[in-house]
Amino acid sequence: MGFLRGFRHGVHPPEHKELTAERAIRRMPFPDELVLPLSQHAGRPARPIVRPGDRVERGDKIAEADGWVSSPVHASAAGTVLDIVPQPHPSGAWLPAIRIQVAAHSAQAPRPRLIPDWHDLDANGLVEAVRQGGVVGLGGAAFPTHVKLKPPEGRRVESLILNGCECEPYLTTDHRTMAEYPERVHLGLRIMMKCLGATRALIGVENNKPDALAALQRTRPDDLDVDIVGLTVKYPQGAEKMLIRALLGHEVPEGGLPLDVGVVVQNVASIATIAEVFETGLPLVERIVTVTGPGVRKPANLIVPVGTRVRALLDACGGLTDDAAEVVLGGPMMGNALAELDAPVTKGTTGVVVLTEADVRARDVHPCIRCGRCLDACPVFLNPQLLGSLAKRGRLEEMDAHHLGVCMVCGCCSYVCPSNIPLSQMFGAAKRDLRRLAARAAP
Amino acid sequence: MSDLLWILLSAMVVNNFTLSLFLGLCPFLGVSGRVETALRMGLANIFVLVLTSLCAWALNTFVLVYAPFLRVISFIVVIASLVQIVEMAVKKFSPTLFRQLGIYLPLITTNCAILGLAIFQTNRGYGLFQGLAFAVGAGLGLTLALVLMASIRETTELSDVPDVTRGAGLVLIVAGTLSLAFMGFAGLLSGA
Amino acid sequence: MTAHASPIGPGPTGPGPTAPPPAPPAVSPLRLVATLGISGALAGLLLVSVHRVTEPVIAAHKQRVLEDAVLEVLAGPTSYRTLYLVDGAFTPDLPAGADPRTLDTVYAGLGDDGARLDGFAIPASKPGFQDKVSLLFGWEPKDGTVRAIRVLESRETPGLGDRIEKDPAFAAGFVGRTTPLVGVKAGRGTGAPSEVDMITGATISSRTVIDAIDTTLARLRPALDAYAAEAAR
Amino acid sequence: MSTDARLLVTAAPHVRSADSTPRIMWTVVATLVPLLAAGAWWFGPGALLVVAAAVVGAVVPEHLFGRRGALGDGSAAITGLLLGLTLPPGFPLWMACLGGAFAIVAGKLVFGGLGQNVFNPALVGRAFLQAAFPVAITTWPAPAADWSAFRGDLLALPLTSPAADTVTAATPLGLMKFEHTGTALLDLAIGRTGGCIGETSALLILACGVLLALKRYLDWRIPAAVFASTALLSGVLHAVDARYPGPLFMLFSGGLVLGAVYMATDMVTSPVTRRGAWIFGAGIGALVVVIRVWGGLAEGVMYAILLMNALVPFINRATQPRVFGQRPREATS
Amino acid sequence: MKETTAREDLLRGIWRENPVLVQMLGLCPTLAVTNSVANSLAMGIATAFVLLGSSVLVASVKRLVPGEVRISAYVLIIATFVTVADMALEALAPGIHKALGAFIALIVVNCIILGRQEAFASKRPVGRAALDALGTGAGFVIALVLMGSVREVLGSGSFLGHPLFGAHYEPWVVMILPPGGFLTLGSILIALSWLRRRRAAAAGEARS
Repeated sequence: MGFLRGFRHGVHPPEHKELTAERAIRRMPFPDELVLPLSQHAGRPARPIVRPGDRVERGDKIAEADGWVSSPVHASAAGTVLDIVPQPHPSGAWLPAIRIQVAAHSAQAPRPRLIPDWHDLDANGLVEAVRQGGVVGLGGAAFPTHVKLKPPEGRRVESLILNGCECEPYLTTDHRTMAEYPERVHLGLRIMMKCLGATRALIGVENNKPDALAALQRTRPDDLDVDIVGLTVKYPQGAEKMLIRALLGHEVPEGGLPLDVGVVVQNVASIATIAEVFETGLPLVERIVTVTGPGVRKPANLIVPVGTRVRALLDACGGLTDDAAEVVLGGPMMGNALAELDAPVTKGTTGVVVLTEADVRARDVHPCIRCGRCLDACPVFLNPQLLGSLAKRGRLEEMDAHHLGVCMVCGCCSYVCPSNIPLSQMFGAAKRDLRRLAARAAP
Repeated sequence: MSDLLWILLSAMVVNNFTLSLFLGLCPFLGVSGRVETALRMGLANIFVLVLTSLCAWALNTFVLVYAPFLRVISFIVVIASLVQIVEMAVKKFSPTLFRQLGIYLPLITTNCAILGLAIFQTNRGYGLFQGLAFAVGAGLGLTLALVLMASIRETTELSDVPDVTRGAGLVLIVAGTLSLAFMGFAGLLSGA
Repeated sequence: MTAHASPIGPGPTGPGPTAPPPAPPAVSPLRLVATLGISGALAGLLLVSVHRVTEPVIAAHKQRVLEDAVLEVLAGPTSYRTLYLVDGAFTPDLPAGADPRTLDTVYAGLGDDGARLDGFAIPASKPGFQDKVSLLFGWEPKDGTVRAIRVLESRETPGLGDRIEKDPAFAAGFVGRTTPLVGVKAGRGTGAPSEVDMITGATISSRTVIDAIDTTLARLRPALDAYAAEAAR
Repeated sequence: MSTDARLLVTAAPHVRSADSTPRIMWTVVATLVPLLAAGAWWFGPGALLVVAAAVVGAVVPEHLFGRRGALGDGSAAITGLLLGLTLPPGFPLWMACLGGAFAIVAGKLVFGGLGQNVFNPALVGRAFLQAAFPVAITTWPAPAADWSAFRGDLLALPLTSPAADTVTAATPLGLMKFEHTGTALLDLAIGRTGGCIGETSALLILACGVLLALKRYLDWRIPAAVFASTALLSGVLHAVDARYPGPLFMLFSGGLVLGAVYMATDMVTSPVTRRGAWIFGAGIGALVVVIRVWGGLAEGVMYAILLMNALVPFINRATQPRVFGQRPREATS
Repeated sequence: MKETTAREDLLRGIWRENPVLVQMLGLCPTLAVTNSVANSLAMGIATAFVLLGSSVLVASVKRLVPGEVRISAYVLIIATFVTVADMALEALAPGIHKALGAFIALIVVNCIILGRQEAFASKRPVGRAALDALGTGAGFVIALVLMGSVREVLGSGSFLGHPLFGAHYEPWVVMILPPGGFLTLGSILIALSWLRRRRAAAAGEARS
């Protein structure tokens, strides 16, 4: 591979991917009950279009997108709608969700194509199909994919970047997807390039997944301009801005979008899902989830119906060990700790990482000793040391002036801090407060 | 030449006006909360110090030889009028500069560094150029002390300073430490 | 100090309100000038009177201090004459209009007869460790030896450098030494007549005194020698 | 697991690097042990007593007035040790103890303890002692006949002067400055010279420093910048006028190595930015040369570091990193 | 203006509103000349003299001075008294005059004096102005002597020149150097702040 591309700063947490990296993806049995939150994506929650008692088939739309930046929700198994009430949500809150009693012994039979064949569609038709398929970014943020596929008038997309970094420790969903379904990745790429009119695509894969790289290379179509690039192993390589910097050398301007440098970034899992949606004609009703960590008995990469409760998922993996202490949805760097195992897997759930007491033992917080490690770690070159002391005194405006807006809350600063100061947590809170202030100030 | 250099360095670091002679303490302890402010305050001081040095030299040479007992009175009167004139002149010719320095000029009138400069210059019998070197050195020394203190205070504002020491107590201890550190310059240019 | 209360203080000063007293409406400029003029005149009057009373005392004191120092370093003579360096030669007469402070000044010791030259007392100064060190030294023109020294002003380190002023042993080390002087570490000298023992740990201060004497002599020596030769004739 | 009550809910990130502040501090303490041993080897066991006195002086007020459990982070111990290592071997114990106490109280506690201070506490203590007891701290007792004998007037009663008749031996810098005599480079490198307890064995200090730098417990840029600027400046001066000491002598004499490796790199009082670290180190080197060459003191490392400490807030301000995606035009603001 | 009793006018400046320790005014002489008790005392008395003289004079002539030139007139009056003090001290105690040096002349810009004229003497009867000046002057002397005592005792091992600890005492030279001034005043202020807090805490406990 020669010289490896990468970005500056960042951290190297222990990867722990060996737990599941070699385990092939298998399908999980349908659970008895599904919990489908109306808000599984960035943007406005979906509007339910079913009532308690309604019979639904697998793939039926049960909630309609509410506006452009929103996404519909589909039933991920045949069954009966129980109710639409607040349920535990991965975010920690209780949010309205459609509960479905899965029909016992149902064949979950394949149904007539719900999504049209992609060959017959033009760019607009493709975008609409993706929208109807309820496809959102599967890398974690769950941003509705169709929005990304339709750049504003006059903006040209030169390069499509495929994010196959999966820089979070433990997680291997993207890895397995690329290794097992490389053709799907390339098909998704083709569809997406057609949507965007992009002439070039790059796939960035961290170098710790040689089998994924090899599989992608092997199946690369000759008629597409696709670069498959091995990258240094570093967190947070998978952040859009970092990936663009690593692959193209461009910096996305402060406060700007990848589009500002002519780039759209899409997650590997999302692109494979797009391909799958068009292949099967079924909307997004299931996704691949890595269940891993020292606190789970049988780590696995599973195809999971969206809406499966985490408890059921964990049971499918042999349950928790006795010293399990914390269940994290997503990767350990940016994921959310679950308060209740009844929360469901949503479209944005990349993995379930169960950590043990030894991993999460509370550590003493010491005063900041200005060691500067957070500055060396911050991938967007902020001064977390200064921001942290400003945050401690609630000086929000000054934090804003020191570019808090650029912070991605990636957790690098907290990770390296020898005094265990919860820097990224403080920044996340400050960003929320600033947004609230700005919203209040706006007319 | 080496004499002038010594006078300048002496007033600036060896016997720093603020840290060793305690002149100009008010802005040092009070106004110096922001680095930009401190810098402008220092520049305004250098300007007035140089003018004062010129005036003091003129007074000493042409007037006070005959009436030494009027020294303090004439100095203070001259300094007060000088600041007034400078203020008016700056306001007229450079409104930009006035906006930046203007508010500091009245503060300078009663800054003991200015009168101190005139009196020290007289006591030491400095001539015109020696006086100018002295004034520039003193002004640079003041500016240095102000800026250092301001930047340190910007930092301590973000520190967990105990209530008991917060404020004047801490500032004085910092000043004492700075003064200790400046002792390192003792004997500068004297050993050669 | 400024009249503006420093912001670090605990609060506004004094018990009184800060508003100025109600100004009388429209005071004529004439009255302003007159007020200031009159008070200025009164102040001047007061100062002149006090000056007249204190001036002789102060002058006498200064004179006494100088005389003490001069006679001490001359080590012998009981009277002296002030000489000014004018156009490269020492003269007792101050040229008209000249400021004595700007001229090099030395004091010539006068022998018992009140006329014979008996050594010089020469002021010297040099930047020391903290600030300028000023001193007076007595000098014998015949053989170029130091008669005695006295440090008049110094701000050297207490307990260390200030021993140049406070330690009689240091000053004693100069007596009878041949100029130009050479500073040596205490006890490490070779016994040469120009060696002066420096104070351990205060090398800079000691050397300042020695250098002040050497450089002053180097500058004034021709004129001093000429004056001495003149006086001997 | 039947109930979720056992579930922990913490904020991301859920994994943390293994390093902790106490671990950093105690590692630094551990690397100081060889220096102590070297000090005892060259100057006799009395040297250890001096260091111990400084440590006691530093630790007691930290315990009394500091945060709860502040002793556990090891920083007070470091302050005491470093102060002790910069004192002359025969320094009266009561003075060392007073210096340690002043270092912690005025150098650290008044600012609010660990991480809040502006000046390196050990050097604040050292500067105080230098100003308070200028004679005692520049008295370098000559080696005693017996290795184990105490040098100088170690045991002078509190508040009293050390005996005046101590036989003294000069330091290489003193010899150079005041008598223009050099010292063999080998002696300087291994520490067979007069000087403070911990600063004479340059090679040993460097070895410890490399160890710490490899563990990333100190920022190698700072000592590198100190050495580079000292060598460069003194090299130029030496080339212009050979009376000025050469760069190697400058580097290995006095407290430069100890100061550059252990004092200047104090994380709390050095810049947080990389560019700042270079500037900071270069400034120290320049000031050291200025003070040693043109100043009245033989040694200037302590003052150079303290002066640059005072500039650190300013340096940090001036070297804020350019934020990702920030246009260069805005970077100046 | 809130009416105050004569007693209050006299006592206020001594401790409760001490010009140096509470109001943080006149720091330049407080730090510069307090390296011995004798110097502190002389400086304090000279300042108090100027303060008293100016206050009495300002209070007497306040009706004659128009507001526009009020400050200039005060400064003139103060400068006159300072010059008188300067000359008197030089004639009476040349040693101390030499030690205080330029700082005698700098009494002119001591903001305590101008401050009292502005805040008090220019509005009150002569008697009250005198009391206020006496109190404030005494407060200034107390602060200076406090500083001078700490610095002389530690820095020279003596009080008013009398050795306290015998010949073997090792003086803390730093205390009579400039850093010692800052450190001493800083320590005194911290100690006072600590005392105030403790008293406030005690009072709070007593109430509850």
